Formats: sequence, structure tokens, C-alpha cells
Amino acid sequence: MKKFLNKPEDFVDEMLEGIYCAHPEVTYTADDLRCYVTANPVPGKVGIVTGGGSGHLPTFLGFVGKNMLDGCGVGGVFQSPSADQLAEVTRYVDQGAGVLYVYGNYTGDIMNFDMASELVELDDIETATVTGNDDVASSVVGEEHKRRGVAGIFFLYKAAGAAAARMLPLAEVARITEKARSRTRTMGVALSACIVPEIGKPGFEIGEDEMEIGMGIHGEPGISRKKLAAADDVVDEMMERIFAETDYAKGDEVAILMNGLGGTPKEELYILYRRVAKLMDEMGVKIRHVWLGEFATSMEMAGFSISVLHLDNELEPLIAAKADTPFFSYFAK
Amino acid sequence: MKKFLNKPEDFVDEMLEGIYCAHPEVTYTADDLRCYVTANPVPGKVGIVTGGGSGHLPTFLGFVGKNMLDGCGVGGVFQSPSADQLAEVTRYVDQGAGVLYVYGNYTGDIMNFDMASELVELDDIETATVTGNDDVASSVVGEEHKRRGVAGIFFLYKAAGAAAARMLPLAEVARITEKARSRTRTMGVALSACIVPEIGKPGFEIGEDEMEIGMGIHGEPGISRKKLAAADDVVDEMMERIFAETDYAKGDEVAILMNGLGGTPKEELYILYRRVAKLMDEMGVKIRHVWLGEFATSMEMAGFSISVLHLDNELEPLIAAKADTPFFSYFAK
Amino acid sequence: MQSIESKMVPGLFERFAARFEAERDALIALDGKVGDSDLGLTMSKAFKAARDKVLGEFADADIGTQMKQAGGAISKAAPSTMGTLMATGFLRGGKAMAEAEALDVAGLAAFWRAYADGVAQRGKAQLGDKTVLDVLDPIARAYEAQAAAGAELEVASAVAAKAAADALEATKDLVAQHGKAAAFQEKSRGLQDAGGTVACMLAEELNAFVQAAKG
Amino acid sequence: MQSIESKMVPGLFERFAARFEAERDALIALDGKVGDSDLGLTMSKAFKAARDKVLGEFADADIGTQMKQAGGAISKAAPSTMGTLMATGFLRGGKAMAEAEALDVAGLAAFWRAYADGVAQRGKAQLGDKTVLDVLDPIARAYEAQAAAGAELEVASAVAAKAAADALEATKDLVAQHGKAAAFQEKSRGLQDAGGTVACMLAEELNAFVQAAKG
Ligand SMILES: Nc1ncnc2c1ncn2[C@@H]1O[C@H](COP(=O)(O)OP(=O)(O)O)[C@@H](O)[C@H]1O
Ligand SMILES: Nc1ncnc2c1ncn2[C@@H]1O[C@H](COP(=O)(O)OP(=O)(O)O)[C@@H](O)[C@H]1O
Ligand SMILES: [Mg+2]
Ligand SMILES: [Mg+2]
Ligand SMILES: [Mg+2]
Ligand SMILES: [Mg+2]
Repeated sequence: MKKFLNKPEDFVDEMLEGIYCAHPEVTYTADDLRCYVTANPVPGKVGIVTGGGSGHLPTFLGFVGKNMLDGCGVGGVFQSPSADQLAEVTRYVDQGAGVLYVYGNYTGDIMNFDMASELVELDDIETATVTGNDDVASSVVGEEHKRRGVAGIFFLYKAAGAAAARMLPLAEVARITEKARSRTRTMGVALSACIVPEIGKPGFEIGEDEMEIGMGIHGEPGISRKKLAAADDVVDEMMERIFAETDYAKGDEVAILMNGLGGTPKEELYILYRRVAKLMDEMGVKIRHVWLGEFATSMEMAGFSISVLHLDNELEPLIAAKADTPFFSYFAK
Repeated sequence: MKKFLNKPEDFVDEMLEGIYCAHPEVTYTADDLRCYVTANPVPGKVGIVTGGGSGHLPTFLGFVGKNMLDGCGVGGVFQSPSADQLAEVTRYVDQGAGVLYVYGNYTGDIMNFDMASELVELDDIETATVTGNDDVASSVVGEEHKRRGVAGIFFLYKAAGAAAARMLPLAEVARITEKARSRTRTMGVALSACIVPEIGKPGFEIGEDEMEIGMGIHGEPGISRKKLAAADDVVDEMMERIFAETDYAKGDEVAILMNGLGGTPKEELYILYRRVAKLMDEMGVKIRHVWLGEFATSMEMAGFSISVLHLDNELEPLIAAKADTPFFSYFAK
Repeated sequence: MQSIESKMVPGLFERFAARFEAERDALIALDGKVGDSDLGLTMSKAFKAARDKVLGEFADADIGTQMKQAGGAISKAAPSTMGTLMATGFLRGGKAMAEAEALDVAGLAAFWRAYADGVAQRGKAQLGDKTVLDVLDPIARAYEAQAAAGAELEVASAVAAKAAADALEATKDLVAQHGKAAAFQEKSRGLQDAGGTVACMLAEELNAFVQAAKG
Repeated sequence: MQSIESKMVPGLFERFAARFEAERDALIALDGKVGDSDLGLTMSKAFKAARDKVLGEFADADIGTQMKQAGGAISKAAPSTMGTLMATGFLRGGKAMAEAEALDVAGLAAFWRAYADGVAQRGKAQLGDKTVLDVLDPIARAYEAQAAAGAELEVASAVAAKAAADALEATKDLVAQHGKAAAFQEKSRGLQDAGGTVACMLAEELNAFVQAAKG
């Protein structure tokens, strides 16, 4: 295991210490480093809370900031934060307008968020929940509720954050976020495994010339393992899956997230994006927004994912709104 | 070689095609994809041009944009752009106020920029040059002119871009950039090699438990190769080198760039930064600005660098100015 | 021995902690087959935290409190799927014990029933979904049957441990419907469920503890 | 044979291109020792581009133009350190030939002198700095001495090739002062200079071309 580390068991907390040193606009509550919150809550605004395992920076905590999220429960590597931690974050973040939970569809997270919402009910804090399940590879059409959430949750954060910034009520923010959820699809492919510091060895084996299409961000297996193909062919195969479940009319607009899993350089992401743009162009679909970089990683895993949000008139301006967090800054154009 | 590629020889041009698809705020001149320029030149402003080999995204072209650079000659992987290309970029970028060349201190680049400046002299374009040489490991004190430029060039871009945006004349922009150069120091460490697509194998070998302190961003050897130590110890050794050549008084301010070389996850960068902040604090030096992420990479190489700019009253507001490029957005706080 | 008394409970948790420490790498490997490899880590952390809690401030508390405190400690120390489910189990089991000072066979039947039902409710899993529930429910049923038959504690816990092992074996024939393993669908057939393995170890350690206490 | 005529120059560049194509991996490995491994790539690209230029539109041009065009092609195709230096060399060498129709020994002396001086000026290197200049300068000096002595072309080019090989061998004793290799300082001692190796190959191919043309 070749990592810059002190003790593996301090990985998450030392990472958090570094983040708090670097970014005074975020802080923690309940005397617990893992209860990560904005330093500048906005009175009367619906709070947006996320949470999940560590090892995916900038996901999840990286999107706490202006016009996006207000708080994040931080778990161990690939592990859910506890219900207590999520409840503490919720209490801090609530500004009288209730709190929306937006997180990925994983059993551990669901149970802990559910428990947290029961806990804060005792404090009369209203919550609503939207769980991201954008990963097309993780279950078939008709079983979407079983799909896991991956990088596409970025779009849910963006829409939720912008909606809340407009001071809309909880039910509206939840409705909009739910709409973004239902219109987001992601396909990923991995070339290598990553190592959980406390485990010290890779989570799976993959051959020197193999790729795993549809692999999850903790190394969950995908749809097929095959020989690494040319970049264009990889994109074609992935986009075919996404196109298969979405009805695009000519002139429709999308937002795209080209996400590196950690070990894949930006140079390659642009080579891949070139092909995505070509396919969209052939369909007559306009790419209205694109972000390219590392948004949801698996530490040093090589690979990437393509997320597509099918825009409509309500979502577009929310996606286009400016945002400023320690890990993501976007000037509205 | 596990990369998402079509033909290795198309790596750079397909990457550029992807970048132009994604970012309409940049374009190219002279019908040459590798002559990369802003789509929105500012009349009367000093133009800032950089250039260098590919494989370091977001360096170099990534900083072309508002309040930073105006153009970039794009070379093959780890190779200089040609003098002709640099001359074309210069001609496009010149808005009557002359052009500042800011690039890294490498023989190939120097020769091509020098040739370019001779070529555009024929068009009556005035140029000035500042070559970044921040890499402390690449030559001893007293031989600073031999030092190569690495990630710290980001601070030169930031200062030069903000100075030019204030519509200062060429000589002033050059003086300020030169000052930023003289006050910037970088130390890096690498854990793994990277593969140039057209070569297909790693540039050097490094043991499973080894690190190379001071390695260059093309794999040039550093000061020492040793067993990978604890993160805090690695930082201590690197910072000692930087502290050894700078006189800090209590209350002095610095800007810091924690730069991942490509394969090292942000989680680790924050663990490392935590230690940097502690050392600075012990010295009584205030970290006024910090950026953390991938700024100058070597494709998939694992490792990181620490760059420190010793601020003064003139440089600080320039470093603090807002900037917006396809690869780097910063809201002034 | 007719029942486990509250002052014996710390010893039981020492056993749990030691077992999951010893099985750390095996559970990492098992979870790694169709999951994310964390189970060995989370279970060793979970039961270390539970032990510390029960050995520490709650060594002299009643059994219900001890179990609930163990659950609370687990929920903080290891909030993964299995961590949260085991936390819920101990919390609900402890509640079912109320302020009991000792656990006899009937008490254990009530404990495991509440434990299994809590897990089912929290995880929204059905029997046959290839989860920890497919081992927990047989454990509860075994204690219930033994209690109805008026069995000795040593007999009942041996029967329950055997029922757990059989149930774990039977999970091999099931196809995973939940969690990360569900992605593997048919490929999960033939593998024993990782969470079920943990439940089986709990029943085994409880039995070993009872037999050792008798001897 | 007294001189190389302009119509023979395409054949000379075919040799250069073939040699650097063949040496691609060897030069990658050599540059990799104290540099960035690109030399094999850049030189094969550089001389392929030069050949295409000289074989194409400039097959019938005068020698000076052919050399300058080769230089221009190299500067576009491979603007690395060595690419740019070789481009400069051919540009300056070609200029020194003016509109000559043939290259005799005296012409070659002038060509290589202009070549070496151009490289020295562009790279700002001194003799002894362990660069390509430490092989180019001996090549120029060999042709100058042979021209002064009135030697035949075959003899002169053989002597120059030998001088290049010796000079290359001698670079092993030097310590690199420029480019990426300079970072290695003392460690660069004992290794032959990568750029010098390229210069030596040029002299060798020129000689082999002359000998083959004679035969
Ligand atoms: N919804 C559920 N209900 C009950 N048990 C479940 C459920 N989902 C998963 N499990 C159990 O959890 C085990 C995996 O636990 P764990 O490794 O903690 O999961 P994860 O790493 O995905 O959080 C499975 O083997 C299964 O027994
Ligand atoms: N300033 C210089 N002047 C002359 N030759 C130089 C100079 N710097 C480097 N060289 C030569 O260039 C060779 C390396 O060429 P190349 O691989 O193209 O360099 P890089 O990859 O650093 O651009 C060295 O072996 C040396 O002969
Ligand atoms: Mg990376
Ligand atoms: Mg090079
Ligand atoms: Mg698991
Ligand atoms: Mg080289």
C-alpha cells in the first residue's frame, strides 16, 4: 500500500483536520470532527444534509458551501456515519425551515439517516429524504429503487442547493431534488482497485488489460468485465446503456458530469468527453452544461463515470446557478 | 499501459478536441489545435502567454481564462511547443500592449520561446520573459538559474494575470511576475512513475516501498530515494528544505499550493496539509491563501508537491483576486 | 446453570470481542467476495466498543441496560449495514429484557426474537433474502422451541448454535436481494452470507460461554 | 566521388530517418537514464519529417534550401531540446551552403561548423558541458582538418565518423550541466550523452552514405 499516511486508523480524522485548517468556511458541531457543517448557516433556509463514507473526495462533504449543501455526516472509509452524528448535523443545520436529506442509496446510509430522522423528530425538526440511485449498472429497469447512488448525486446537490437558496419551502426543495434524481443516469468503468487504508490490500483483482464496466465506487462488480477497448468504444458502450433508458427529443438539453475515479488523469477524461459530445451531437441533444474532473472518487482507483441529467426548464437555471464551496466553485455564466 | 486512449499518437490532439468541446471560452488560432487562446481577448491589456509539454493538466493551458492567462502553446507529452506555434499564439494574444512569456525553466521551452520572441519582433510585438524555477530540489542555492519550474508557476500565473487585468504596462506586469517568481519555492515527492502514451512503459522504476524526494514532473530524479515514511515525516523533510532558503519573520504571510501529481487522492493531500499548517503555525507564519488539488500533474504519477509563495503587500491582493478559467475558478473572499 | 446473570455479561462480551478480533481477516475476505471487504473491520470495532462499554461503566447494570448500551456503542463505533443492524438488535433485545437481572432460556428466546424482529424492521428484509436475518430468525426460533420444551440453558444454547450453523449453510442456496451483494445476483448463489456468518458466530460464542460457565 | 549532389540528398535523409526509426527504443532507454525518455520518439519524428520534406517538394532544390527545409520540418515536428537544436543546426548549416549545388569536403566543413556554432548559440552550452556540442564540434573540426589537408570525401567522412565516436566515448567522463540530466550531477558521469549519441549517428550515417555511394 503506497499512500501518504500516518496511522491508517487516523486517516479520516486527520483528513478532516486538514480540511478544517484549509477551509474556515466549514466547521464541525457536537465536538465531533465527523459532524461537518457550514460555518455560515442561512436563517430561514431549508437545510440540505448529506452523508456517507469517506474515500470519495470531493464527495460527500466537498459540496457543503454557498448554494449547495449545509452539512454532512462523515463516515469511515466506505462506511456510513452514525445516526447520532447525522442527528447532530441535522440539529445544527436546521434553521426553522426543515432539512432535506440527500444521499446515496446504500443500506447502511439509509438505516442511519432513517434513525437520525426519528431522533430529530423528537426535537420537532421536519425532514424529507431523496436517495440518489443514478447508477444504471446496478440494477435493471423496473428495479430502479435497488440502484446505488454514484457521481450523479452531484446534480441532486446542485439542484437542491440552488432551490433552497431561493428560500423555497422543504416540500418544494424535495420535489425538485426528486425530479433531478429521476432524470439522472450514470455509467462507470474501472481499471483498477483501491486500497482501504485500514485493510491494506486491494478490494478486488483485475487483469493488466481488463476493464470492469459498471463497477461501483466501492469496487462492487459491474455488468461485464472485458479487455480494455479503445476510448471511443468504451464511451459508446456506456452511452448506449444511458440512451436505452431515456427518451431524448431533438433539441433536448442535458448537463454532463465526466467524473474521474481518482487515478485517471484529466487528459483521458477529455479524450473520452470528446466522444460523448459527438454522440450527443448526433442525437441532436444539446449539452448545456458540462463539468469534468474528480467529483466522486474511490481514492486512487483508475476509471471514470459519465453522468447525464436530462434538463427541463425548471432544473436548468438551478444547475446553472453559481455555487462556491471549498471543493467546487462555479461562476454562473 | 492502462489508459483510456484511441491511438497513442492522437493523445494530445484528441485531448484538445475534448477541451474545445467542453469550454467555449477558449479556442485556437492559426488553424492549429495546439495554438490555444482565450476566446475573449481584452483590448489594450498585456497578454500573458505560457506553453510547455502536455501531460500536466491543468498546467499549462488550464489557466487560460479570466484574470489569468491569454494563450498557451501546447506541446506533445512532456515536449515543448514549437517556436512557430508560440509565435502564432503571441500574435493572436497581443492587444497592442505587448506580451509576457511565463513558462518553466526547461531548455526546450527556453529555446522555442526565445525563437518565438525573435519571430514576433518582426511584427513589432514587444515581449518580456519570466521563467519559473521554483523547484528547490533541482539545484542548490546560488545556482537557482538552473532550477526547473514546477507547480509553483501557478502563483506566477495568478500574479501576472491579476496584474495584467489591472491594465498595468508590460514592464510592470513583468516586474511583479518576476517578484512572485523570486519568492516561490516548491518541493515535491513521487511514489510512482507515469507512462507517456507513445512510449508505453514507465519512465523509471521505483520500489514498492520507496519514495523519491525532489523528483521532477517528468520523472527527473530528486535529492534522495528512501523508504516511504509517515506522512508527517515526509512533510517535515520537505518543509525543512523550503524553510532553509527563506527568511520568515513572525507575522509574515504565505500562500500555499498543495498539489497532487495525479495518482494521489485528495484525502492524502489534506492529511499532508494538516502538517504543513502546523509547521507554519509553529513558525508564526500566517497561511493567507491555500489551494489544494491537482494543479501540475504528471498524468497518473502518485506523489505531491508543496509550493510556498512568500507574500508581501503588493503580491497579496493579486493572489487574492478572483479568477475564472475552465480549470480553475476562484471567488475573491 | 439456569441463567446468565448480569455480572457474567462482561465476560460474554469479552468473548464476542475476542472472536471478532480473531475473525477480522476472514470476514474481510468473505465480505470481499460480493461486498466491500469492510465487515471484518466493522465487526471487530463494533464488539470492541461494546465490550469496553459493558466492561466499563455498565459492568454492574441490569442485563437489559447492558444490552442496550452495547447496542448504542456499536451504533457509534461501526455504522455500516451490519453495524447498524447489530446495534438495532442489541437495543431491541435489551429493551425486551427490561430490567431483568438474569437471562434464562425464556429470556433468551425473548431477547433473540426482539433482536431478529428489530433487524427485520430496520433492514426491511424478508426471510430468504440472504441476509443476517436468515440466521437470526432460526436462532430465535430455536430458543423459543427450547423454552417451550423447558430445556436446560446448556441444551438450548447448543441447539441454537447448531440451528445457526445449519441456517448459515442454507444461505448458500439463496440469492442476495440487499446491499452490495445484490449486484451479484445469481453469482451470489453458492456463497454463504457474510452477515449471517456474524450471527452464527454470536450464537456459537454464546453457547461456548454457557458451556464454559457450566464446567 | 568528390561531393554529394543535391539530387542525392533525399537518399541521405532516407538513411537518417531509417536509422532513427531503428534506434527509437535504444534512444528512449538512453534518455531514460538521466532524462525523460523522449529522445527516441522525438528523433524518429524529427527525421521522418525532415525526410518527407526533402523527398517531397524540395527533392530538386539546392542543397542549402534542402538543409534549411529539413531544419524547418524538424522544428515543427519535434520541438524538444534536441529537436530544436537539430533544427537550428540544419537551418544554420543550410544557410552556410547558400545556393550550393554540391557538398564537397570544404562544404561539409563549413556546414558542420555553422551547425555546431548554431547549436552552441541556441543552447548556450560550453564545450565540456556534456551536450550534443561535445560531439558536433569534433565533427566540424575533423572536416575542417580534412579539408585543409585536401582529403577525399570518403576519407574525410570516415575520419569524421571516427572522431564523432571518440568524442561520444569521451562524453562519459563529463558531468552534465544542462537539461534534465544536469539534475543528476556526478551520477551522470560514466554515461554517454544522449544528445551526443544522436550527433554521432548523424556522422556515421553520412559516412555510410558516402561509402555506399562510392561503391
Ligand atoms: N437490508 C438488509 N437487511 C438485513 N441485512 C442486510 C441488509 N442488507 C445487507 N444485509 C446484511 O449485511 C451484510 C453485509 O454487511 P456490511 O458489510 O456491513 O454491509 P455494507 O458494507 O454494504 O454496509 C450482508 O451479508 C447481509 O447479511
Ligand atoms: N543547453 C543545451 N545545449 C546543447 N545541448 C543540450 C542542452 N541541453 C541539453 N542538451 C542536449 O540535449 C540532450 C537531451 O535532449 P532531449 O531529450 O531532447 O531533452 P529534453 O527531453 O530535456 O527536452 C542532452 O543529452 C544534451 O546532449
Ligand atoms: Mg487523481
Ligand atoms: Mg523532453
Ligand atoms: Mg461490507
Ligand atoms: Mg529527453
